Amino acid sequence: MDFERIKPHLPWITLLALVVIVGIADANFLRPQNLIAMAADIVPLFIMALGMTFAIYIGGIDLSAQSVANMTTVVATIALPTYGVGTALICILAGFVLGGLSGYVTTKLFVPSFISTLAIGGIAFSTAQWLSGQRALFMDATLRDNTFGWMTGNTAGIPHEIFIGAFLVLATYFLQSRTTFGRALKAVGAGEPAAVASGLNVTRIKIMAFALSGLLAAIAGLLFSVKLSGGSPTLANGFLLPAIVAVLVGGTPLTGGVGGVINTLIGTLIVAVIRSSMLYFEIDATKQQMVFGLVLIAAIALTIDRTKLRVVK
Amino acid sequence: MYELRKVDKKFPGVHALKAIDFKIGRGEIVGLVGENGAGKSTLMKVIYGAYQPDGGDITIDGTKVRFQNPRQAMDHGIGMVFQEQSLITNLTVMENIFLGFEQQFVSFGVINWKAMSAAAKAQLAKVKLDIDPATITSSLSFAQRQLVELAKVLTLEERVDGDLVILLDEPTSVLAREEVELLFSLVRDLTSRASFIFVSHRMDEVLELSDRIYVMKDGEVVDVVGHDEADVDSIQHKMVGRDVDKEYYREQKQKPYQADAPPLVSFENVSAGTRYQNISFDLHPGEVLCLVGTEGSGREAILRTIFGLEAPSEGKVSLKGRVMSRFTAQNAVSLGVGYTPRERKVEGIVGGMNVYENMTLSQMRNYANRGGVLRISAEKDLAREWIDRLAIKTPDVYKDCGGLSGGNQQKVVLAKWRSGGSDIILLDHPTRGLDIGAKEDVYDMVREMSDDGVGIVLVADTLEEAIGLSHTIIVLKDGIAQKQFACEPGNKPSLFDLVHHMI
Amino acid sequence: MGTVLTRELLVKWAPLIVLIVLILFFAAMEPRFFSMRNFARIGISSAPALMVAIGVTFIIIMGSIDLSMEGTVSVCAVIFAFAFIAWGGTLASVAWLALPLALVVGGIVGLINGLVHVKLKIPSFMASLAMGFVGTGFALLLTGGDRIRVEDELFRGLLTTRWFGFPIMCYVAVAFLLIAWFIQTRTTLGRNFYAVGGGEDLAHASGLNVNRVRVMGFALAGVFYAVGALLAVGRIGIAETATGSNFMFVSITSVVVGGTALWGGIGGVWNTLIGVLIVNVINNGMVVIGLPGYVQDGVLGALVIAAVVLSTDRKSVTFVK
Amino acid sequence: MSFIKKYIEQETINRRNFLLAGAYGLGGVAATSMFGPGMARAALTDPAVAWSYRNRTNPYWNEIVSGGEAFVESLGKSKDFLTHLINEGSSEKSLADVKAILAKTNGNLALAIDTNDAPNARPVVEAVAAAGGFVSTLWNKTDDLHPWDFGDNYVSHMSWSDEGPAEQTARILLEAMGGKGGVVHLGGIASNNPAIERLNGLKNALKDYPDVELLAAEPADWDTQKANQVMSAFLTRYGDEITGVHCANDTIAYGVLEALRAEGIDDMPIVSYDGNPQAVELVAQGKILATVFTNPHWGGGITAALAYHAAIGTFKPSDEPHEHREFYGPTVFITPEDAKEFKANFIESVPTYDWTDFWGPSNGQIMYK
Repeated sequence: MDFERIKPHLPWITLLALVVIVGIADANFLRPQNLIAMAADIVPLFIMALGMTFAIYIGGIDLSAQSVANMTTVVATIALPTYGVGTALICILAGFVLGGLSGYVTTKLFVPSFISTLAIGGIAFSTAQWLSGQRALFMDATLRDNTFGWMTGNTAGIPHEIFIGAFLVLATYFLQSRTTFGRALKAVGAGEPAAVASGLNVTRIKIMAFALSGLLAAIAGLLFSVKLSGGSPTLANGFLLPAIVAVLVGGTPLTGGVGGVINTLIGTLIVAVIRSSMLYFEIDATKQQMVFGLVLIAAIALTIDRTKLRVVK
Repeated sequence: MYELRKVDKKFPGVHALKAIDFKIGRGEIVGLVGENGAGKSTLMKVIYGAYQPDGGDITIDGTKVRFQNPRQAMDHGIGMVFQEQSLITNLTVMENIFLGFEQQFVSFGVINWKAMSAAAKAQLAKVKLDIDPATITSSLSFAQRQLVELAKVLTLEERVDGDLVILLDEPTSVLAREEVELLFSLVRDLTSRASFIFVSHRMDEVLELSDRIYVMKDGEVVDVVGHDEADVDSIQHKMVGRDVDKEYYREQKQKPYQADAPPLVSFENVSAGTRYQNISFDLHPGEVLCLVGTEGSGREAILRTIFGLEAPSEGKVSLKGRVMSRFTAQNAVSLGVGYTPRERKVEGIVGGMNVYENMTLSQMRNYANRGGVLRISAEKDLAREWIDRLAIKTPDVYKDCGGLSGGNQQKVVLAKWRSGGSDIILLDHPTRGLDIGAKEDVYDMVREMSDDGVGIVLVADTLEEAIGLSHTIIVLKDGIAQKQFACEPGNKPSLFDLVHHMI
Repeated sequence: MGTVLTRELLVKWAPLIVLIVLILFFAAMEPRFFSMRNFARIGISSAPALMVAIGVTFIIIMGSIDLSMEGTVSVCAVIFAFAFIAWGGTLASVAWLALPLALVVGGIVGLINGLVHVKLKIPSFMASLAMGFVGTGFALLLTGGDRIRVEDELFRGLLTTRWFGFPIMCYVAVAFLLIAWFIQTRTTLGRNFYAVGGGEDLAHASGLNVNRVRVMGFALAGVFYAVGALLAVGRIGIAETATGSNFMFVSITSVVVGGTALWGGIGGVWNTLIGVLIVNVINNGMVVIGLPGYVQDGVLGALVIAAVVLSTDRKSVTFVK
Repeated sequence: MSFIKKYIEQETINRRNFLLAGAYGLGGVAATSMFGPGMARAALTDPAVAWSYRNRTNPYWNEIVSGGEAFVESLGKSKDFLTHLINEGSSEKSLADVKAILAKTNGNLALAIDTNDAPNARPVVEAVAAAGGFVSTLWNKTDDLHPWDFGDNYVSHMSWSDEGPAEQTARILLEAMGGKGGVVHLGGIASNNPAIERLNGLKNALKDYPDVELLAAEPADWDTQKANQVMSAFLTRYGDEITGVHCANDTIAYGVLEALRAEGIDDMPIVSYDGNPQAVELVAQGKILATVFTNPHWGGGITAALAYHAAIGTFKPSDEPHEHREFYGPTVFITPEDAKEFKANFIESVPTYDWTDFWGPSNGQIMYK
């Protein structure tokens, strides 16, 4: 068997192998309801990872995603009584603007995205604290159900989060593979100078990529806020590193132009499986983090396609 | 003294070197020529230790050797001066010279900068370069850097007992003519200490410098010619395996341009800081306008201004009668400007994207509906059409352009602009690094575009190329236009005419 | 030529100018900011951060990145504390050997980090991120979540004994800064970091063993993380799994604010000193002038962007990722 | 007055009843399995027991978990029987872990949990109830979420009203300051409920001390290092104006003490909260004037015990009054006078608790404002 030919398929082979391994350890894991529930629960994280994919796809990173999501949970909770469904629009817009701001600072002011997004994240976090009055807020349950109940409901045993996640992955996949914007993103990621020399508006494309990342982070925050029926400036804490890990494990390396949203889907599922495998293998509490790190190294070592990395930095 | 016997190298699907015999004597300068893909670079990599041969022997003075990496080759006196600028620009000159061999200046873990500086000075003296070894490399000119690279390789002299073999890979590509002369005289002087293997696409230079010339084709050495019996035509014939058109630059196909038509590009007293001053010209449909000058004479800056990458500080630039106020590449592209950059792999094509994606990159709007959704089948049709038209060698439209040969990459870039309807084409060293066959294809395309009424601004690889191809030549020196030549077929200026104004 | 030089000079000294402006600004807002005792406080909070930031500076000069410092610092702190207490619990006994032990541990963790990155060919961002999890996890495994108190008066002298108004830990930090400077300018390894950052493939072609330089770089960074861990323990008197937390983003921000470019080859340890001081002056100054807690993250973010913008030579950068 | 004494007495009495209560517990199980069809429907046999909490790096949570482990050991099982779900401060992971363990155990689960952020409590409880498991929560939940709205499956919620105790420690502090001067407060993560309540406690106490000025209140995120830096900056800003420090918890107090130590200040009145062993030691040495012991060991154990016993049917939650479903945990003041005694009784030897005395040490029903 030609190893070169398998390489592009390694991410999902890894995923499948993990599922099988955990399934052998405990058949309960393989029950459809369990797998569906697991998939539904990972959706907010997945949406943030989707956004992160765009930032990483052009060779940057978005460290503001978590703070943007945090802010969105607060905004959503505050705006819900006044604006109803319009809340969603406000949240998405807020995310889009903050992401765009990161993009602007990165491309126009030449601040590396690692720093610019971290800084913009600080601004988002301050905004969240200010808006929330520095306390956890909660949504009125009936109001939430009337307005956003469709987000968290069930149809034929399938939680609606899965539909939302599926819709977004299809939409972003379409955007990535079938639109001029997606093509331009790939060009910018794989060869920015050539994209400039082809007359593409590279600055705008990069700003849009960050804006999209912010927008999806805001959707993640909104969904999470609805799911938890409340908001707080720290509610989405703990999203950031798993989201980055999900993108990377899926096979979108930080060098840009390689990978994409489908990779992130697989990567997120790998993260979800690794996480729940801790339970199924009954890993001791004090060992979990170390095991997670080790499995992560193994998974990344397996999934990244090194042929497309010129220099391993 | 250095010899390859029946050296073989295979890659998956390619037999890159077929039983190569190669020999170089003490103090000899050996030329190595061949089309791209003939196996020159593989052979060089075998020689300097980057590749290990699959079969055959390498001997030095009759002793068999085997190099695992370039470092081991260096220890045997084999050094490489690279084609691309291979100095690390954020380091000082002396650090570059002794990179990887600093240990000689280290005592108790501390680098003795004074000693290194003195040693670097001695190396620089060998190449007659008088600069402070503590200079940061980025502040040197290209020619100076080339000499520093040579000086760096010459450190082998002190390090290695025995003879040196130095590979020069396209050392002249960034040099102006007088710098080339300097380099050549230096190399001739140095034959007392080292043998040289000289690789270049510039046939005249190879003929001028080499004692013997190895001609390669399809992974084989097809001939070895001595200096005296060598002539360009026969060598080219052997390289290509067919007759090279006597009318190399397609002069016979040159037709007058439409001088009465409104100009496509018009410069009126345009200046851009210190890069160029007070430049005026008109580019007409069908005209090939060549900017001639040394590196840094302002040629590239003018191209960049037309393409919108650099705003001028003074003067009026018009494209198709429209006076430009905002200088962006998007603007230029939408007005029909196409740019074929010198750095083909970096700026020309996007490695990692396939043929049709590259071809439509500048004109995605034409292959998408108003919502920005691409019509991919139409893109593929376009790509197939142009693959046929320009005879691009690619298995299919899905091939990653990064994996195409240089000539085919160039064709993809040209197809990108031509298919998008660009009628102002900027060609920056369009034949750089291409083999003869691919060069001729490019020349044909230039004529074809010219016939179609496309205006072309050319910065040529060689002066011959500039003379052969152009209708008009503007000679630049230090950012100022020195003289303009009209070049009707049969009445072209001579090399001397141009050089006279360049320097 | 004159104008070009001024601009280059300005960019080169921009971080220092930013630092001075910040100090003057905070001093104008609250005169008490400008006092010896407060500078000592800033020094105390900067010292461990400086050590960690210097470690990662070497990595960033190579054009790589290291996100493992939180784990490494925790592991070093915890192992140091265990050894220190087990061997006698005071510097006056053989327990002082725990100090070099911690440095060795840091070096080993860094070495493993580098080997994972180089041998498995995993980009440093991912390799070191995962190694950070492993490090923190390992520290947790060792402590089981407990805190270890290091009460030795002699060791705590790092904090409590002062010379000329500054506690010893500041002098220790300066000493290691000088060592780092020495490594950067006077040793082969230090110079090779710049070579790798300036052009890895070129350096490789020149016969430089790039992989070895990388691995050594990560090991060296690990040693400096260990020094940072020791100072952090000295400051609080506690070693725990959380000793390393919050070092990651702060240290990398400091390095960049100081003017070391994330794409490698430019900058150095003095830049990092300035960067660390800028970040700590901002953090201290915001509290001192009484800025409400909830706006501090945002203000820090805005100031960091401003500082990086000022110290970036935009003419030499074509694009930034 | 000694809070400790009272508390210990209470505990000792309870321990005397231990055997009796244990027998009742066993009898209860037997009774349900044999006779009680109504209860048997809700009851589980040998459910898994899990504790979901923030992290292992904080002494407070270690205490909580040690209680959980003590509880499972009291069932005659090994410590490993308790499953640890660690959320690392992520509500998302917290919820995902709960879902995963529900799937693994088919809902045969007794869960004790702090949901990390208040809004996360609702989805957790809903998930557990839907799977037929039993859950008891600690600390975080929103005010509109009540155990009695979920029948038996949401067994109980325990929290602490920190405002009162924090006010009391504040009074101790303000007295020590002589009723004048300036006080600074270093708080927890600003949006955390306990952080808000503990600051409110200080503010309430200050009303009676008009001569004391609250100079500043900054969040220190429950973090020693951050507290250290914030305190340093306070010292610059206020210098000698600071005559007392009110800390939101012990880990913050450690950072404050070290910041003061760096300045050579060792007589600053400080109060804190949580009653960690190290803090108790510091109280005994007089370096901290008072801290509040919330007995996390007992809290961790009893929360698990409530979920477990409801699950196996020892008691039927819906038959219990509201004050047994939502109640305040115990708070014990530790001052230098009784620190030694406290240490001997609670730290050097962890008391053996009766894990079926669910509500004995509790502090009344939770009141909402």
